[in-house]
This record gives sequence, C-alpha cells and structure tokens, in this order.
Amino acid sequence: MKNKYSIFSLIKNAFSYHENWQRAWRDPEPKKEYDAVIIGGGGHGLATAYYLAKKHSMKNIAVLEKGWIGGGNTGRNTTIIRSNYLWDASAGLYDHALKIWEGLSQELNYNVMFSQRGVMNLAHNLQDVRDLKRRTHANRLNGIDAVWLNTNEVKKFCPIINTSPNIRYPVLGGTLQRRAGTARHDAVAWGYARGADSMGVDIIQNCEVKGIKRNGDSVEGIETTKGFIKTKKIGVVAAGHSSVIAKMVDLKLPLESKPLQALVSEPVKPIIDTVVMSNAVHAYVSQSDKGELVIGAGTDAYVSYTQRGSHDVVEGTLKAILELYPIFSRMKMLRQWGGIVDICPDASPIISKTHIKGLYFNCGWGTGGFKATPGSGDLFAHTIANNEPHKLNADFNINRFVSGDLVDEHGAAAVAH
Amino acid sequence: MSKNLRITNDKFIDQTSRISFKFDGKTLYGFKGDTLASALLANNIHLVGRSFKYHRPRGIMTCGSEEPNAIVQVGNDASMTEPNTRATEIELYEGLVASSQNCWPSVNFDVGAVNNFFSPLIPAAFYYKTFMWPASFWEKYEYFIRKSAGLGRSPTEPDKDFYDHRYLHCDVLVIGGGISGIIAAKTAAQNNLNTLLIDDKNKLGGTTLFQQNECFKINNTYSSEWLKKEIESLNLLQNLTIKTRTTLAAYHSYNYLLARENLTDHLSLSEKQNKIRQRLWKIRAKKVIISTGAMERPLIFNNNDRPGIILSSSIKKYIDYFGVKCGQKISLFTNNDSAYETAISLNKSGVTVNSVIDIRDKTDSLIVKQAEKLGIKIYWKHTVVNTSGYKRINSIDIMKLSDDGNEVVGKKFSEDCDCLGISGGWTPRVHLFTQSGGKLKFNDKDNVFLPDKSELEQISIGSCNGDFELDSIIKNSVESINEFLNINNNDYKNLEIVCSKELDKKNIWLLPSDKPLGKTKPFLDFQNDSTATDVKLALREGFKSIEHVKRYTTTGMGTDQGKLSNMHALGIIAETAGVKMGELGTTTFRPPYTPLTFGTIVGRNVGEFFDIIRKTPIHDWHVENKAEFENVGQWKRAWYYPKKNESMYEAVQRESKAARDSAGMLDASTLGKIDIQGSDASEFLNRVYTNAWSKLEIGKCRYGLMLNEDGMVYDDGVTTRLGENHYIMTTTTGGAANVLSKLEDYLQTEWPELDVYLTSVTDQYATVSICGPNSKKILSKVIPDLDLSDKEFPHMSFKNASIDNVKCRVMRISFTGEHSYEINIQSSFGKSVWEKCFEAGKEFNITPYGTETMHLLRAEKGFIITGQDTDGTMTPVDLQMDWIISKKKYDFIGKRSLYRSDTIRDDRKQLVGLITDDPKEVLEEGAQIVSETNKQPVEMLGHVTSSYFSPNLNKSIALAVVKNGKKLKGHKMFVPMKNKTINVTITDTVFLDKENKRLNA
Amino acid sequence: MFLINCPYCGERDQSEFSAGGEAHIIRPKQPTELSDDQWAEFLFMRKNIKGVQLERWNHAHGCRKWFNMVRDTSNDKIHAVYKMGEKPPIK
Amino acid sequence: MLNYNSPINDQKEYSEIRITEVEPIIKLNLRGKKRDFMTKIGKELSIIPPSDPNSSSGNEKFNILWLSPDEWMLYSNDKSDLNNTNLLEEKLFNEVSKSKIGSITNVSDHWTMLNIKGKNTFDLLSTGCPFNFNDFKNTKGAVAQTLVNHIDVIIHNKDLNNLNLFVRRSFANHLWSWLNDSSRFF
Repeated sequence: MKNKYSIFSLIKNAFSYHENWQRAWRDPEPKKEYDAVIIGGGGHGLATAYYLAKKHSMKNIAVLEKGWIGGGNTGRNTTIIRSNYLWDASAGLYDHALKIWEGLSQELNYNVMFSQRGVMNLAHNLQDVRDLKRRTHANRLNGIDAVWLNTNEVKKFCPIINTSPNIRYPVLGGTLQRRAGTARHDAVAWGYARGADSMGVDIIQNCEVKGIKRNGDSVEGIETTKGFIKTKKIGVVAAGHSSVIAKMVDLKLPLESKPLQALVSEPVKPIIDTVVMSNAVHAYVSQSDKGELVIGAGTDAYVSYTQRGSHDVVEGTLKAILELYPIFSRMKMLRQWGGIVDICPDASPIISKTHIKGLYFNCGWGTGGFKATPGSGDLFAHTIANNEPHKLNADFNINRFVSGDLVDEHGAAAVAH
Repeated sequence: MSKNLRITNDKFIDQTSRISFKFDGKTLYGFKGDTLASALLANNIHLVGRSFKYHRPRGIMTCGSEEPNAIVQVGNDASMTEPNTRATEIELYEGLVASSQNCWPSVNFDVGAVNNFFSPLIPAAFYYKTFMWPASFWEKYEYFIRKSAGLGRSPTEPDKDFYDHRYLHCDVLVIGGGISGIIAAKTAAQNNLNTLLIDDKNKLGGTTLFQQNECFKINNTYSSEWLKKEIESLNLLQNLTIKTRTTLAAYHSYNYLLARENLTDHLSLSEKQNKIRQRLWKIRAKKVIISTGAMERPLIFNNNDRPGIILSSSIKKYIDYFGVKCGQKISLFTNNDSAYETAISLNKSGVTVNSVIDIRDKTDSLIVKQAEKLGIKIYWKHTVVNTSGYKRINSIDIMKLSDDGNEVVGKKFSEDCDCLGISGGWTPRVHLFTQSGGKLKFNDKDNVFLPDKSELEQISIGSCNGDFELDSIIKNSVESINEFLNINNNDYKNLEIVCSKELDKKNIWLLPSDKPLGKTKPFLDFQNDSTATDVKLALREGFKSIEHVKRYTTTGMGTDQGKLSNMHALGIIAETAGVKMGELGTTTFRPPYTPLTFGTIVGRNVGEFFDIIRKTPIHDWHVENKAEFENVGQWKRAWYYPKKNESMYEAVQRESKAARDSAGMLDASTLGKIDIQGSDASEFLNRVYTNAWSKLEIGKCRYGLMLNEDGMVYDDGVTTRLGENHYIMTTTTGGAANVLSKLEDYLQTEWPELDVYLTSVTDQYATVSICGPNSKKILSKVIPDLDLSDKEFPHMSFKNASIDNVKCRVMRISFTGEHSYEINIQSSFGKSVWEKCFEAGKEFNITPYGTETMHLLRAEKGFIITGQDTDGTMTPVDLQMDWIISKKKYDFIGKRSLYRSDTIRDDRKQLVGLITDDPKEVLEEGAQIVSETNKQPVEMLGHVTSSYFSPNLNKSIALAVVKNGKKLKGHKMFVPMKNKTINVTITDTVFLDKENKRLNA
Repeated sequence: MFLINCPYCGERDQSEFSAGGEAHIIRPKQPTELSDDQWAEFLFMRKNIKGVQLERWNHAHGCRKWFNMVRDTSNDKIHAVYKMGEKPPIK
Repeated sequence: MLNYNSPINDQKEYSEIRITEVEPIIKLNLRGKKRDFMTKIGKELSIIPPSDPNSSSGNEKFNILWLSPDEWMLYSNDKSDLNNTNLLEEKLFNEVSKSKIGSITNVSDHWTMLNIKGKNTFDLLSTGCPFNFNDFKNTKGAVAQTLVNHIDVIIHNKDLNNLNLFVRRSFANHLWSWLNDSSRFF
C-alpha cells in the first residue's frame, strides 16, 4: 500500500527535503495478457480501471494511454460539475456521479479539490424560462437540489452579473444547483491512477493502440506500439478518438469529433465565487483557486482532430462574457486551447456493449464528460464486469439510435456544460 | 530621481521632458521614453512585487514581455484599473499610477511572507496531499487559498475605453523590426509586394538599435548607425505599412494572424480621451516572415531570484538605451559571450563592474579580449553558489566548478554587489512558429529549439532561427528572403561586417551548489515560485512527461507562460531522466503570445452592438404606442401594449378579450416568407411537408408541418398557391433562416432534378393581421372594392388586391380561430397600412395585440407553437395531428423515422389539454405532471408546455405533453409544486369553439 | 479561420461558410424499404474520419451554394473542393 | 394615399466617408439555368446577366449583379416609382416564370440600398468585413456577397471609392448605426 497523504506525511517528508516520496504510480511494461484492458488513460478510463479492481475484484487490468494520462479532455475542460439534467435517465446518471464526487478526495486519499460553490444557469428569453423551470421541477422530483431564482435573487447570488433590463438579452431568472461546483481536473486523473495502481492495475503510457484482434464475433487482443496484448474484454474510453478505435473493428458510431475551445484569464484576487452558465448568450465562467477566470467557448461545426478551433468561437464567447460581465473588459486572456469532443446526435453519452463480444464503448460525452467521470467509470466497470449495463446506464445503449428512443439533452447542451 | 543613476543619453529618451508618476503612493519622476521599469530603476527601486506562493521579494528582471516579476496594478479607478501589467512594457506617461501586487499590507512588509518560512512544508503540489480532513472543511481551507492566490485586482466597474477591429490582407507580413526584419520588409516592399511590418516596441531596430561596440561594425560604422540609415530608407517605400506598438498575439492556420495595436496606453490621461485604446488587426497574409529574435536565459542557481538580479542583456539596454544604471557595483554571471557586451557598456558609462563570473574555461573571442583590455576581472570556470540580501541583493558567494561541472570545488569566497547580471545564453522566440503548427528540432550545439517543418507559407529568419552572429544573421536572412519571395536582391551582398564570434559554449541547466539540493532554492519559474527541486520531486513521484511536470509543479503556468523557465525545466527533466532533449519534446506554446485584453478581442461589439437587432417595418408604431418588446431570435416583436399602469397580465387579458369580442390586430411581419417558383414546385412541397399539395387549388392556402429526417416536428406554417407553379410559404419567425437553408440543401444535393427556385421575401412584405368578429367590416373599409363574401373569399384562400394603388396580397387564414385576414404589402407601406387599419377599426375598438396575447388565443384553440409545445422529441402523431400525415404519399422528409420501434409506440408522450380543478389556478409552464402524490422519486409523466388564464372561457387552461396522454382523457392528474400539489384533469386540446363556428362569424 | 476556395466565388474567409458534415451520404430513394438498422445507418452513423475526409460545406453568406470539400481532419488542410454531383478528385 | 417609409431615410458625413440611403429603387431577383432564360432577359432589358462570378453588367437604366450561377439581382440606377416596378416585374414574370424557364421575384423592399463614398470607404468596411478588397476596390462593377459585422450584404463597386451596399431591410437599421458608430473614429 502507498504511503498515505496527509499534513503529517508532509511534515515528516519535510525533514528529508521531500527526498522519500514514493512514486504516485509505477511505470510497468505491458504483460502478455490481461483479464481486461481499458483503452484510454483519461479520467473515465482510469476510473473504470479503479472500479473494476475495487468493486469487481478484477486485478489483472491494464490501462493503455497513447500519450500521458489525463492529457486529453480531462486536462482540457473547464471542470464544471453538476447534475441538473432534464431527462430522468440523465439526471440519474449525473447525480450518481455527483454523489461519488462528494466523497472522492477521501476515497482516493488525493485532494481533487471538489468545491461545491454552486452552478447557476441563466435564462434570457421566455423559452429559456420554460425550459429551465421544466428542468428545475424535474430535478426536484428526482431528488436533485435545484431552485429557481428570479432576477433579483440571481443578482444577490452573483452580484457582478449585469442584470440590467436594458441589455440585449436581459437576465429573466435562473436555476441554481448548490451541490454543483468545480474540481481540479488533473487531480482526478492522478488520484484515480494512484488508486488503481496501488491495487495492481498496470497504467501503460505512450502506448498507442494499432489494431484490435478478433476471433469471429469476439475480441482476442490488442495490437499496440508496445506489442500484442491478449485479452477477452476491451473497454474503449477514447473520447474524441472513439471512432478511430471503432474503425479497427469496422464499427461505425453515431459520433462526430469536433474542437471545443476554452481559455483562462490572468489570475486575479477572488471576484466570482460560483459557476455561472448561460446557454442563450453562449457564456459560462468560473474562477479557479489560482485566480484565473476559466471560460468555456463553444464547439466548431466541423469535424477536426487538431485540438484547435476557429477564432470566431473565442471572440463570440468573450463578447457574451462582456455582455454579462462588463467589468471584465480589461482582463486579459492568458491562454487558450482546444480539445476534441465526441458528440452524439442526442447530446447524450453511450455506455454500452457492442455486437462484438467483449468490446465495450464509453463515449459520446460531448462537452460534458468531466462532471460524469466517477459515475461513468463506476457504471462502465459494472457493464464490463457483468457484460450487462447497470440500470443507471441501461438507457445509454448504442441501440437507441436504431429504435429512436433517444435521450435528447440538447436543451441542456445548447452551448456546452 | 537619484541623479547618480542616470547618465546623459538623449538618443532614445527625451531627458529634457520630465514626467511625474506614482508608484505605491510615492510620487516619482522619469523621462519621456522611459518604461515604468527603467524609471523605477533610475529611482533606485528594485523591489516591485511579491512572488505567487512564498511571497518572496521580487524585482525587475528583464526589459520586455518575458518579465515574470515586475507585474503591477495600473491605475486605481474602479473601471479603468488594469491588473498584472508588466512594468517593463508600460511606457511612462504623465499621471501614471501603479502599485505592487500580491502583498499586504505593503510590498516592503508583506504578511504573506510567512509562507517562505513554511516553504519546507509546501513543496510542489502539496495541496493534492492535504486539506482532506475533515472532509467538510475543504471549502474553508479553499477560502484562504483563494484569498492568497491571484495577483492583481479585477476592475469592478464597466470599462470606459473603446476597442476596434480591422481586417487586413497583405502579400507579406514581417513580424519583428529587428535588423533581419527590417531587411526583410525593405526587400519585400522594394519588390512590389504589399508588405506589413509590425513591432511590439515603440521604435524599430531591436537590440542593434543601441549596439555601439567596436566589436560589431558594418561598413566601418557601428552596426546601430548602419541600421538607422536602413530604417530611414523605409519611409520612402510606397507599399510598406509599419505598425509599432503592435504585438503579434496569435498565429493560426491558413496564415490568419491576430495582432494587437496599442494606440493610447502610452498617452497621458487627458490625451487618451475618446480615442480607441487598442485595435485588433485580423491579418490574412500570403506569406509570413518571422523575425522575432531571441531572449536571454537566466541561470539556475541557489537564491537566483533576489531583487537586483537582472538579465545581463537587460542591464545593457537600461544603460545604453535608457541611460539608467541598474546598480553602482555590478557583478556579471554568464555561460556565454554576451555578458561581456554588458560589461563593456557599463564600464564605458562609468559603472563599476566587480567581475564577470564565467562557467566556461578561458576563451578569447574578440569581445572577451576587449573586456580584458578594459581591465575587467574575470573568474573563469567559476559559478555563483548563493546570493544574499533580502529586499535587494548585496553579495554573492562564488566557487570554482569541477571539471565535469557537476559540483563545486575549492574555497568559497564572496563578492559585494548591488546588482547581479545573469546570462544563460539565448532562446530563439519560436512561439509563433509553433502556434502556427510548425514542428521544432533541437540543436545540441546551442541547446536551442529551432523551427523545422511547417505546412504554411512562412519562414523564420535571424536569431529566432538560430543565427546569433551579426554576419550570419545578415547573410542567412538575405538568402532565405530571396528564396522565399523568389527574388534576387544583392543590396546586402558586399557589406563589410566586423563582429566578435563566440568560440566556446558551455551549458549547465542546474548549476551545482555547496549545499544539498533540497536545502537550496534554485528558481525556475520566478512568478509561480517553482524551483529545480520541485521539478526533481515531480520526477521522483513518477511524473515523466513534460506536460505532467509542468502541471504538477505549475512551472511555466504564470502570466509569462514560461518564456524564461521552459528551457531549463526541459533541460533538468532530460538530465534527470537521462534522455536527450530532442526526444523529450517541448511543451506547446498556446496563443496568445502575450496576454490579450478581452475588450480588444471583442472590439466594438459590446452594448447595443452585442447582437444584431431586427425590426419590422411597423416597429416605430409599436414604440410610439408604448409596446413592451419580446426578443424572438434577433427580432424585436411587440409583446403586449400596456395602458397606463396596466400589468402584463391585465394588458394580455384585455387584448385577448377584445380580439374575440370585436377586433384585434397583430404585426406578423417577422414570419419567414419564401417565394417558391418552378414547374416542380408542387412536387417539392409534397416532399418537404407531411401532407399532400398537388391538389391544392390556385388561390387556396394550406397549413403544413415540416419534420426533421428523424421524424420530429421541425417547423410549421401556411403555404399559399399563387399560381400554377408559384407558391409562397410562411415559416415560424425563429425557424425562417434554417428552413430556407434546409430546403436549399435538399434541392441542391438530394433533388437537383427538381425545377424549383426558392427566394426569401421575409423582408419584402409587411404582414398586418386583423382578427375578430368585426375584422370583415374593418377590411371592407380598408379595401372597399374587394368582395369579402364567404363564397367569394372563403377561409384558407387568398386574393390579390390593392390599397390606394399599392398591390397587396390578402390571405384569409387564422391562428386565433377567429374570422381573420392577413394583409401582405411591400414593407415600405407596412406602417401606413397598419395605421389605416387601426383608423378603420377605431369604431370597433380594434385592439393591437402582441405575441403574448397571440399565444393565449391560439392556446384556447389548441394550436401548437413549435419550440414551445414541441421540443425536438415530438412527432405529428404525438401532437395528435395524425390527420396531417398523408397516407398516400410514398415519401416525405422524416416519414421513415415515424415507423421505428420507438416512434410507433402508442404510449409516447402526447399533447393534451389540462384543466385545473380550481379554474382560477394557472399552472406554471414547465411544471411536471404525475399520477400519484405519495411516492418519491415519482415517475414524471410529462410537463406543462403552455398555460394561461383564458378571459374568454374565464378559466385556466393549459397544454401539456403526457405519457400515453391520448388514452388518458378525463383522468385526474397532479402537478406537484414546491409547496403544494395542483389537481388537474386531462382534456382535449381544443378549449374554445370546437366546431370552428367563429371562423365564419 | 480557414481560407476556403468556394468553387463558384473563389477564396473567402471561413466565417462566410457553414459546415454540413460528412459528404456522399445519399438519402435512400426508397426509405420505406429499409430496416430500422439500415435507416439508423443513414440517419446517425458517421465515419468521423481522422485523416482525409469528404465533407459538405455551404457558402451560406455568399452564393448560398452547397459544395464538397476534401479536408484532412488531422491537420485541417483543405486538399480540394468540388461541386455537388461531381466525383471527388483523386488525392 | 399610403405613405412610403424607408428604414433609414438619412445621410451622414464623416471624414472622407459619406453614407446615404437611396430609395426607392427597383430590385428584382432573377433565377434561371437554361439558355433561353439568358436570352429572354437580354431581349427584355438589353442587358445580358453576367456569367462571370462576382461581376455585374448594366446600362444607363439597370444593373444586373451576379449572385450565383443561377441567380442575379437587377436594380435600377435611379429612384423609381412603384408602377415601373410592377410593370417590369409583371412583364418579366410572364416571360420567365410563367414560361417555366426560371423565376422572377420582387425584392425591392427586401433589400435596402446604402451608398458609401469617400477615401475611407474601404477602411470603414474593413472594421467588420473579412472580404479581401485589394483587387475589388480597383475593379469597377465588381460584386461581393459577404458579411459586415455578421450581417449579410451585397456590395457593388460603382466607381473609385463609391459603392452601393445592399442589406436586408430588417437589418438595415442596425447596420446603419453600426457603420455610423465605426465612422466617428475616422
């Protein structure tokens, strides 16, 4: 077992100039064979491995990562966590995740800095109001904390918002989920990696998947840049690259991979103490513990794997930010970047087995995957271990695109999460 | 300002015009042309800020955009203050007010400095390892973490400044006006290429501009003299545009670049008034020449962060350009030749140079000999192992280096100094090149990353391309420019160039100390307080990749984006991990190159220009008549017309009643209108609507429902057959644009064989809708010669007519269930016709009504509003509109999807009516519907989509979608609210006039 | 921002165009004959290629014509554009 | 009599910029693929619709702007009264639409025409328009469909630093105030 992290371990190590800290995780060469292999070392993949080992006592597991763990969308998103979704299926899925978030730092003995500073969604037109109220009522009946705020209450909760009735799209109210908030994205990947590793999971970085070997309608193993790995169960959690992996087994998915951009300002002293999202005017913002304003932009309309997007998207987002927060006009953009998000037609994820035996996919999270990380990992682990979905992810199967039984969250996803 | 720190130097700053400014409340003086940094140094102020984590005293370290320490808050006006501004980039102006950041109560006495004492307890990423107990306490810990983090203060009032954008298309863009950039720009422009040269400084010339050293001469004059003549010659070139104070912020693919031009930041407060502060240039260049130069590296050794420790080349600029001495007794510490240039400049200006500490073995390049000639003491193969002085360096400890350079040997000795110049060699500015997607290669000889492959039309020249010697800079630049622009320019062929050449290089990423590493503080990222020790800790803990180390230690994450720290971080990682630099790769430099003001990115599109406002031709009348407006897409639509102190509810009740009792009028001009012509027009409509069109008679109107290919309702509206091959289609206000492009898409890609032309005429016509029992009487007054008999002009038909000789189309269609007409007339007469109808209607109390009343009236009749009663998951069957799906038609958009296993289920959510037990109780739109009250969680069967109090039925009515609703008519249901539960009954969707008698009333 | 060569109007800024997704997904002539699976294939399933992809674009703010594009989604390089109904140029 | 209201009905002067709304102007949208269409239009107006992209043709009375391979816009040089519009529309409609060789649509009020004049004309546009005017500005008769501050426009280069800009009526007001706001900084 790893040495426990605490203020005391810090003091102890201070005396040895921190020379004696253990590795957070090993750096093993792949074995010949595993009981299950997870493709993709992001938050979702590492969490999947962690729960396979923890809850389903599968210890002989590997996580294959093309680059470095947490280097994809896990390390590129704006870290918003909430569960105030419209449909029962989504609410169930995301609130399952939120409940795990609430105890995650202790569970992993790694501070993921989950801070429940609340997430507020603003309404700017009458249909917004209808949709958000519909969501608020649904959430309440689903046992999810969500309250409707009128314009004054919005102003009270976040005073720097421009709630003047004279702006182009005045704030007509909003819905607030207090349990929601943000977390430290890197820590989530590193915490799960450390936890999984300590249970024997092999985390293999700089190992790219080149092909998937099949025997008839079931999988046999994986061709990688570090050689062939035998396994009967493969869980694909490759986000933007899901279609690339699917192609290896001639599988087509209902996905499009698009650039999603985000940016941060220079750090300043605390100025906004919650997360505010606005679909109608395409703006959402929070402030990191370091003091940077964290701002999410939208996706581009075209497929791209470049991790770059067009400048217009960034300009449009900041335009909206200044409409709602004119005080930020002299703030400066420090850094902008892009991620590749895989988007489903109904803006809901896929956590499902496939017609190929032993091949499972966890994808289609679009712009909202980070918040689901623990729940997604837990449910995907369950699906892989039992070859059956958990009731919470039953509705998120691939077959829904054939039957037409979609979980349409466009309302909730109009901009991004 | 303390006299003895200024030497007379009128070349670049005007020492006759004194400028007063305030720093940390103290009034100080500088000269026109100073930066805040040079002025502070002239006032002998080095301590200007505190570091991010340990709150260590920090001073000015550079003279440019890579400055990590000297970042200040400018201004104290709540709306105009600006955080995190580099003192090295602020041009001094009369009335400038600046203050230190991240310190309390003051930069001299900062309580936060206790962190430095606790620093052994808080190594890199300590926060991941603690603050976990008790669980509920994180937010409390976090509160204090957040307070101590952050640097400057955000403004708290809206910005008063203006910002602007310009698009610019040029043949050649040259980035950087140093010696190679100037050669490039001149060459390009001389060859009739329209050329743009930008430089972030206020003067062209780069560092050569103030190079007055015997060792660097061109044609027997100082290189600076030669360059000045070149710069003067630029003014004669027609197609060359020069922009100074302009920083290239982002280099995107397709040679699309963003540059920020600073227009007023250097002006006095009064001069700034009503001018554009910054302009963002959106540049599209056929070819790009990057000549951004190189920046000097620091050296990494114990306590290398004290105020007074400055990059050697910056000390040179401060003395040679600004005429400012950074100290009286200056020591220099270097691993290369350039520190000797500084030594010579200082010596010339009468500053004592204690010594040059050089980690190399003795070398005798021209410049070194020159220094020796001046009697400057040099310690070969020595290193600085420590520095002293809390708020300003006062002495350094020096030791000899072992042969392998891994440790120090011999006896430690000290040297007093008030300033230490450090030089760790040079890093080419390849940031823009990598931003553009270019790949780098590592050069072991100089330990630098250099531009390698690029997809774009671009080259890098000069020291940003790895040329560091004056002669090779000129020679190679000219060659690459000629090849790149494919021209033959010989102007620079026969220059006579004298320059000192560096004969020997030695690079040690982390210099050894006599103390164990763990006990030392060799800073890498000065702003974020991450040290070489932190990087090694990260590696020990298994963080291999540079990105991991960067994120774990926050190295390179400061406002300088690691311009100074990245190379050493990479070096130390490579050394420790035992891999070659090249293989390790570099971190990606992301835009912007230097932080870019939000306002600049947004430009003038703020306030009233945040988004487009669309107005109908009748808009002014609505304004004159005190209408409240609703935003519908980008349109402003009249929402309701309150009288005196009427509430919205009262106004809507009045309007709704009037419309049914006598007459009402609505501005329907915003509805999308598409003119459809062509011999296949009818067939086209058959394919895009769910119902059949071929049999529609000329002169008749028909309601149509449009689906998405997935079978869900997409848009609806009335389409009228104007002639054999001529229709006019109306769409929803919000859907107009999308419907047209969707239809064009099908025409162009799926059905090119169809002879059909679509033309938007939304803005061509104003639409005045008159409804109510008296609408016929009113219209007959407006158009006397039109036969309005039901026989001649029945419901769902249209007539061509004219009003005062202006042609118009009159449709008899109804969205309210009342007898009603729509007059479509060319927009320019819309307002006039509206007024005419209003006049004619006065005797019938005709009442203008807005969108809210329209919604209420149609709800009484159970007519849907797409987007409100549908949400992209409703099929026509779900809406109980089976009647509109043609059974005969072979195909139409979305038909196949209606027969999927889920869409044929008969217990889907379906549109129904709701009546509350208490007729006064109006349901909330969006409220959920359940069948039992005593379960939690309870299955939600559906929700309320539209809800109003109907003045005409004198009771509350609502539309809703309910699971299996069709079959549940008459059933009791519940609407659970926060504090009560409302009892409702499911009904038919039509509440009023089921027999449609009123249509012909 | 791409610089897109509209087959009708010439080189224009990306902001004048709108993207239409994967190209050459022909709408079935007889949808009713298809199984739910085949219909879903047409409706939702996409190649989502990393590499050279054929896709549809519309010069929405210019001539309003739809056309096809050969673009490498791994580096956003546009190799060619061609009109609706034309065969993709050989790469 | 009904009175005629154009959306702006104003003229503004700035340094080297003059912006004027010019109305009423006949504007017809012409569509057709077949050759007979071209000849028919040519016969009726004695102007052949240009087949070169981004170009125009015209005579002292009318201009025909290329909008796409099968779409053109005709507009009159002088302010014109209503009846002319109706007559012309009817005539062409009968010749073209009725005889199934294309379509004719009256868009006189769909588009609002602004005339922009002066040395700073193109600098003004460049504050919100991504189009490359380098060649355009020297090509008399050139036509561009593009965006100005995110609003669709058709621009017709009449003469040196003198152009007609067409914007959809409902956007005209917004674009007008945006152009004026931008001009005050010249």
